[in-house]
Amino acid sequence: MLADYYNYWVVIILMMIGFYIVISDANLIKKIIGLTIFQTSVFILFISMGKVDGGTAPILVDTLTVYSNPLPHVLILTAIVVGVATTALGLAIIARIHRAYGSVDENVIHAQDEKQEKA
Amino acid sequence: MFISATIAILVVMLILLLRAALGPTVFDRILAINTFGTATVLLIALFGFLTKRPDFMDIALLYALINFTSTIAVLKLFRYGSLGKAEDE
Amino acid sequence: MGIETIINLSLLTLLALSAIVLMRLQNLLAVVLLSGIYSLLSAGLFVSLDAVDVAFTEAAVGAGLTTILLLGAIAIIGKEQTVSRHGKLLPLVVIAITASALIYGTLDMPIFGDPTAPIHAYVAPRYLFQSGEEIGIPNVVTSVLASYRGYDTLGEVAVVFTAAIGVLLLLGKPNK
Amino acid sequence: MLKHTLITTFILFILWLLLSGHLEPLLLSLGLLSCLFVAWLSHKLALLNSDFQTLRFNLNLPKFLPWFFIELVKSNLDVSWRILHPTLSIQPNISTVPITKHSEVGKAVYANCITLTPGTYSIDINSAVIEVHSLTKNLAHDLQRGEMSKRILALESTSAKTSKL
Amino acid sequence: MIIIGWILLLLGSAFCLIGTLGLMRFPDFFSRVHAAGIVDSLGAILILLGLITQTQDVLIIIKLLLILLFMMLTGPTAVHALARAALLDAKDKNSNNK
Amino acid sequence: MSKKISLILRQTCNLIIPAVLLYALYVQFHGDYGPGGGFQAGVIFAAAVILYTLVHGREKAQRIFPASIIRIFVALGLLLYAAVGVITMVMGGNFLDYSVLLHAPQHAQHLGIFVIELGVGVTVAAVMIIIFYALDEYSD
Repeated sequence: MLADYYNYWVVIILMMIGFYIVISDANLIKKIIGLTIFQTSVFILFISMGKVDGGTAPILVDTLTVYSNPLPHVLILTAIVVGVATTALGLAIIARIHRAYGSVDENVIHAQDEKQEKA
Repeated sequence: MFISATIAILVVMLILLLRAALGPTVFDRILAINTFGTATVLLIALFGFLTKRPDFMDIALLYALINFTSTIAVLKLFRYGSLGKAEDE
Repeated sequence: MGIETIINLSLLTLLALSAIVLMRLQNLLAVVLLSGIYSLLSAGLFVSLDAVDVAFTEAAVGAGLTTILLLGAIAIIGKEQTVSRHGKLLPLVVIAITASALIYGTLDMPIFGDPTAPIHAYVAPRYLFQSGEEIGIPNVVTSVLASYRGYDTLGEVAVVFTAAIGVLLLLGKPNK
Repeated sequence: MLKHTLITTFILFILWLLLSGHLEPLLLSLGLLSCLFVAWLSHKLALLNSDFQTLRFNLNLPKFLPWFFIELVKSNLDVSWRILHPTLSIQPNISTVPITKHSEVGKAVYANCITLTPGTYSIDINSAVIEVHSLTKNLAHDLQRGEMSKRILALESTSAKTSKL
Repeated sequence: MIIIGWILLLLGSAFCLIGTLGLMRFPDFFSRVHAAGIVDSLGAILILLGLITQTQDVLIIIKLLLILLFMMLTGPTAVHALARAALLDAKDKNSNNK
Repeated sequence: MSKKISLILRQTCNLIIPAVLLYALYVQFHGDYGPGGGFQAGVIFAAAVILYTLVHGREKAQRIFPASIIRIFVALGLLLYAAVGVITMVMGGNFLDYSVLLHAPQHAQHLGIFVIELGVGVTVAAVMIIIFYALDEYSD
């Protein structure tokens, strides 16, 4: 029972930790790291679903017949590289925010916005 | 025998994680992460033998080659405040 | 319980532990460093789940790039940052509800490693057993990536390309 | 310069063969192209510069490796014993070790060998000395006796030192 | 051959464990580096040598040897850079306090 | 105590970087037989360039990998990929259906996969390098 569902449960724990960081931390860079954790949890979910008991890596060898499912691997492989590229885009946006507000703390940014609206 | 070595490496990883979490200085964390890289190389190499398909040494080799890039980057950031600054002669 | 199961379970536990540590740390530089350990662990996990190509990518990306890009961002905003929090209660309630819904959902999932799960029933056997003849290369992941699903991969490369354009638009200097 | 690039290409090609293990003409020619490309890049980046040619693997290497391995085991056992000992008998200190005759690469190899043996590691380096952090005073004295320095000097080819002048 | 591999692997794991134990026990950063050094040097060397005895495939032996070679190159360098940065940092802090 | 980068670090990196560059190309061309391919190779190549930048400074790195040329490579890889698709259409097949490229379908598949993996590798490497440069220049 434990081993049957453990992967999915850890995926959920990781996903929730990522989610918690995103909604509860005010620092934008930490939010990006939270998103990375969330992203990795999804990767693990996909890869876990592709695993077959007794299977090995899907690189064909004459002596073996049971392989894990290659399809999730293809999806996640490209997703990791795309993930880095989008993380970089997020970091670029944070850099611009830092130039505009002098801070990457959400509370400070909101306070400045409100001040400007009043003025 | 691979099993005992693998379990030893997993215990090593746990302790290193503890060291990285405790700190106390940034350098302790970097040291823990650097050693964690070594442990990962060993774990992946061992796992190749456990599954009787030891042709995945490429991943371990990759870590052995570029694991220290991020260590150098942290130290550079710490010392110079920037990643691409040239050294002062 | 085989040794593969034990490795799988302990790596997952270590991953969860490192994520919890990450969540609790307040020093930004320490958070970035810990995310390096997180990436090393997930690469190890991918190897143990037979996804060697994915592990390879994660190894290259995690060891070489993600940390360095985050450090580049910290160089911009200054390294002496600590993290402040919003209120704690509301986020906790939100994730508790989401987590319980998701855990309820997992009980309907096929059990881990089940060879009769629906995911293995449709195109996967065709890729595994005919790509050897049709494409003629042993790494099935490469033949699916580059040949059967070449159109998707073109899209992914285009996304990476677009991200670079976006970064250049946001950060690049005007032409001299 | 051309000679250096050719030697670099040759060494890189050996590395390629060791990595690849495939001997089809297509992959061999791709490998040769890759090696030429990397050798050209290294030349442009001034990476494998003439310094590295000084480190010839001469007949002293088979003598050096077993000696170094035994030193490694000894120092490992020493540090392990100190870790396991309940009182932790350590007196960390920083001392200096002279390095006059080595070439640039030789200095780097020497410093790395010092670091590889637990109990001592190189903490800073300049043209005359390596600063060494050691776990006990005895370990530093062993290094200052200069056995390792002599053996690494023997690894460097003699022509190197004249060409450096 | 198999028995030699056994001994090497077990010794290697033992050294790795002792090294990390030292990482927890030693009081300050500069001595902890020595403890971590055990994992990086003899621990890794013995485990990789132990693995080499367990296979007949030449390509895999070569790759394990390459892993060993590159680890022995990059490991000490990273440790050196780390220790140097820590020393410089400590010196900076001292001069600021004065 | 100068602010210079340590000699040991410089020498080791000088030795390691060619090995990483060669390893990237090895991964690029052996994606058919083992783990690897364009995505990984591109990232490893970029990591080598970044390592060089860390040790020798951005100015020196940009003398050999100038941002203006890297920017061209960002587009070039994607264009190479798409061009394969267009060529297959011109030769009477579907978009990215490599089997029309040569007479023997297996060889044609090999050729097609080789070229598009090259395109992927070039784009990914160039994108990662250009993003690193952009973030780094912005921190000044």
